[in-house]
Amino acid sequence: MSKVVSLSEAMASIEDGSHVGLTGFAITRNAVAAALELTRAKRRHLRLTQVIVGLETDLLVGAGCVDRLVYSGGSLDRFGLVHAVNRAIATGTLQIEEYSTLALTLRLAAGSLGLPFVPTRSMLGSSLLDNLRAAGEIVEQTDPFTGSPVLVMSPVRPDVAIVHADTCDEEGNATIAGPRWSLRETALAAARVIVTTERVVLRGTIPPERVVVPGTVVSAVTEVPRGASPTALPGHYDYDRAWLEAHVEATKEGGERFRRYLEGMLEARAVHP
Amino acid sequence: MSKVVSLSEAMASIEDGSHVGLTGFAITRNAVAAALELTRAKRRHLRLTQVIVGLETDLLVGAGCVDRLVYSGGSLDRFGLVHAVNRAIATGTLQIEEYSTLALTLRLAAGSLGLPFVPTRSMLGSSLLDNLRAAGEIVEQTDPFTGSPVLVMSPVRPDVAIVHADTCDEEGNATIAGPRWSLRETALAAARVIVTTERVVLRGTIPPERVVVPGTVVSAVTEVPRGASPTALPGHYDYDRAWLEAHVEATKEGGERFRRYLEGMLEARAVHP
Amino acid sequence: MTQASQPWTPLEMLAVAAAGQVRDGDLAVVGLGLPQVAALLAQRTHAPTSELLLELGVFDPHPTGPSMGIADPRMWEGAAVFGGVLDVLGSMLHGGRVSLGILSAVQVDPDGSINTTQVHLEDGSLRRINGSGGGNDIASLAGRTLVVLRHEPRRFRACLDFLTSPGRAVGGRRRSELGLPGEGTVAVVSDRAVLEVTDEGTFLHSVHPGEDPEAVLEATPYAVQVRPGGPEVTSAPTEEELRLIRTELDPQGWYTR
Amino acid sequence: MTQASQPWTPLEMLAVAAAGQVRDGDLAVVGLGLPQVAALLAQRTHAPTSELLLELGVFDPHPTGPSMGIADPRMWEGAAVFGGVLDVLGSMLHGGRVSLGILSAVQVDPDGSINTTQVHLEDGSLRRINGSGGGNDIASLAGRTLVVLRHEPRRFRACLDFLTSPGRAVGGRRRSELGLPGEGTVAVVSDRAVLEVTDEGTFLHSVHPGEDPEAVLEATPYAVQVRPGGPEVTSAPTEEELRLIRTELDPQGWYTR
Repeated sequence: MSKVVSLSEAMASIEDGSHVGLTGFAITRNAVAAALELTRAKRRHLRLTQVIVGLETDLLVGAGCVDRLVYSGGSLDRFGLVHAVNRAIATGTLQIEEYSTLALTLRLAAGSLGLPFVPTRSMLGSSLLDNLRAAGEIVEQTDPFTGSPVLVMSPVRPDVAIVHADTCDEEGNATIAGPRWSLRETALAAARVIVTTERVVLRGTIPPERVVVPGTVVSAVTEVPRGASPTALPGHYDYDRAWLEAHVEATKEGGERFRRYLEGMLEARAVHP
Repeated sequence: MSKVVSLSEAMASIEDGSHVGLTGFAITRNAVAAALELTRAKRRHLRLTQVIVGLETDLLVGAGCVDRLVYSGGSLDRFGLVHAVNRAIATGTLQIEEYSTLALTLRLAAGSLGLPFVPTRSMLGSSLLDNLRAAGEIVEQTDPFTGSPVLVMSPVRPDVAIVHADTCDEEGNATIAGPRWSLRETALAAARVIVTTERVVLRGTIPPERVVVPGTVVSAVTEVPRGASPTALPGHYDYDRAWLEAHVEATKEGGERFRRYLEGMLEARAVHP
Repeated sequence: MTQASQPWTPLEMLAVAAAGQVRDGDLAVVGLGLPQVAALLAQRTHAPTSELLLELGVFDPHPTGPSMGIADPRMWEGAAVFGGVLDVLGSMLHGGRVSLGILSAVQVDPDGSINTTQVHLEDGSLRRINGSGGGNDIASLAGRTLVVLRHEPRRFRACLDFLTSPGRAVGGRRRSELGLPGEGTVAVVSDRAVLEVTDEGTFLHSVHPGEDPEAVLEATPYAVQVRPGGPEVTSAPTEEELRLIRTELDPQGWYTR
Repeated sequence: MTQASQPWTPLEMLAVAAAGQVRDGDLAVVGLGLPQVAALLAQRTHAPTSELLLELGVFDPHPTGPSMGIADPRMWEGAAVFGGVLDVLGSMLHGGRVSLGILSAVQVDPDGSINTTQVHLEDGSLRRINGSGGGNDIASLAGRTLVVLRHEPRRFRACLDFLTSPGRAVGGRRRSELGLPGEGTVAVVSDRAVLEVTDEGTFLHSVHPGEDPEAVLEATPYAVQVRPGGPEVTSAPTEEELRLIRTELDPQGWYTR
């Protein structure tokens, strides 16, 4: 059963207020085309969960689509900070819940596996833990087997996750080259997954060992060549240095300058459905 | 740094009384050459952990190498039951700790990830749970987030795991074709891994996405073509029907008949170091 | 659909009746043996969008011939994904996505709980079988569970020798009290009848063509209720169903003869 | 080894001094920036069997040129394995296999705890930085941790603006009391000196060639002890080390100039 739809159709299934899991990492494999389509549709009050944020989240936050961000940090590597995210936090327009990379990935893995909770030894003694106590997603316990202090965290289950894949068959079985960071845990934790991909292929052409996101959890597939640009897609294209530098400048200044930059991006990447 | 050694050398590093994780599944990808080498060396008092047992475990138990088995069941699929294992349980010469497939895999995943414990909703209400209460590896708790009853299990960390891989580079980075059941969790839970493989290849020839067991955890690599036969190795060889049938007959009768069968197997598969 | 003109074996009838319980769109985890045959039969007939999962990590296989079980690579042919236990029994099943489990059993009780682990023989000895494998997980976590077994009186037990996998209740405690999601066992399909399992007990839903309801009840030595109007007669296998079983799914008759 | 005859930049000196803390055989998880350069430099010189891991799931990379950070595919060149966060920060780090973590910091305190999350500016506003990423995990779980930063007085704080990643103790509570494994921070390497961090406090272990110990202490506004005999002088970069930095590891000088 083919799940192939247009990008706008796929993104229209995400409602205002949805909890969205994103799966890019800093300057690589960001679902930029999908994020731009959400800003174009003026989606509002999103809650994002993403282990390491990068360009896609900085765009969505800068465009005012996001109320709350659950994350563990991030940047555009040496290109610069995620200024739109950082400014929104500093000025109080974005609520955040902040973890370590492992802790948030474990919460997503728990969501993926249906575990009622998951323990970790990370974050003990840190300001992260101090701030998280109020959010109600963490309980401090004693390990019943060793008696050591341990944190117990609730699972995360986004309404939908967005993945930009190298190839994907029409039923949603998707391949991912390079390291996979928390992509798989985020996808499988979500109630459903939207895949944008460089290329849609026929079922049966992907060796089953290579599939990273099983089509069983995918609700929509959209072919978007260069859908991760200006971030890098290993094996397909490099990051676009000039574009990333322009992003950092525009977000650093913010305001009108960012709006002009975003409009330019939306024009340059107009959707042809 | 090459980790390539002979089969007998690799197996000699496993001492009497070791806790060994095995990674075959019923009639497929059993580390038969490795198991035979352990019987040849008359290894004793082993503790085995294996999610689904098959030929390799039936051989080791039949040969008297094993004191304790932590598992979730198993058979030789339609060829028959694991008679050596079943007889040893029924006559009391083999102690067992019995889980469901998911529960034991989660315990191994916890061991792999360094989680102090892991919760599950499997096994609630079953005789498995009744029997496990005494083993001390399970605590019945209330989910701190929802108030539901839940089981909390300790992690498993074998001393060593044995994996039969399709290809493996000389540093231990190993590929596995076909489904991976609990192989990866078992390997990564163990303090170290011994890889037997159809073919040792040069570092750099395996695409990094294809590596299932990272060499970082591997202590020894041994090339053993047809090392899983008479069980199947997907993409390499089918199970050996006549041999599996002979195994079932020999183990069903047991005693002298099994000893003759095992000796025949050891002769047929003599090691050439 | 035309009724088959030729006779069928009791186990072919079982496979067809079990397949009839699969709904189009089901995401199903199936155990070794007859459950494989029943699920594939349903997929090839009335439930084309049902999807199969195998506990060892196989998604959506489309085998074209018979196999010796779920660990036989022949059974994985045409699969979409090779993952692991944590994908199928973890993310799909424990994660709440699996709508149907199909399990074979050595013994079943009135709540639909099953034993696949061990049997106490009359001489006091123990006969060990396969154990749980993923059976306990499937029965514990699937949306609904279908149990298949041969209709022999010794298999229908008020008290199981070992409760491997829970049904709708255990010892009078409902699944929700135990902490289990899902409905539990909804039907027990044998080679003679279909028993419907509900929170109000087991009902004789239908007897297979040619079976006498009284004889079936006699061969079922625990409380089975009959609804007003009596049991239905199970739909007989169609020619197409028998063709599929005999030429594609189980040509050697390993499971159905 | 011959001493370099040419001068070096303070950050080249930092990279060389940090590399000197890596032991052969170390399994190290490294953060973005100078930690990458230091770890690769050690591997190319005195620690050839040390192995690098990147939190996003990269095992044993052997990049041949510079990269913009850990998310830059150039940094993954020659890797043995592409896995995920759960492999590197889970199985390797949380699982107790990682012997060394190398982290850069915005602020450090006398216990070797660090801040990479946010700074309170004098005008009362908040400057957000990168956050934890895997930094908290590495500092919490590695066998020992190395912290690198520029030697500016505002970075050495008795009380951090945000304690992102714990050192040897937090608020007077030792790691074992907090439930943390490992030793914690063993050294803080700056562009002027190497501070040794112990359970008995921070010591000025060595000053870099040309630095005045008193001036370094003055630029370090928290209690730093000096052992009898005074601090050593850090070994100067060798020609080979400078060649590796300038021609292979950081030819553009992104990190070391």
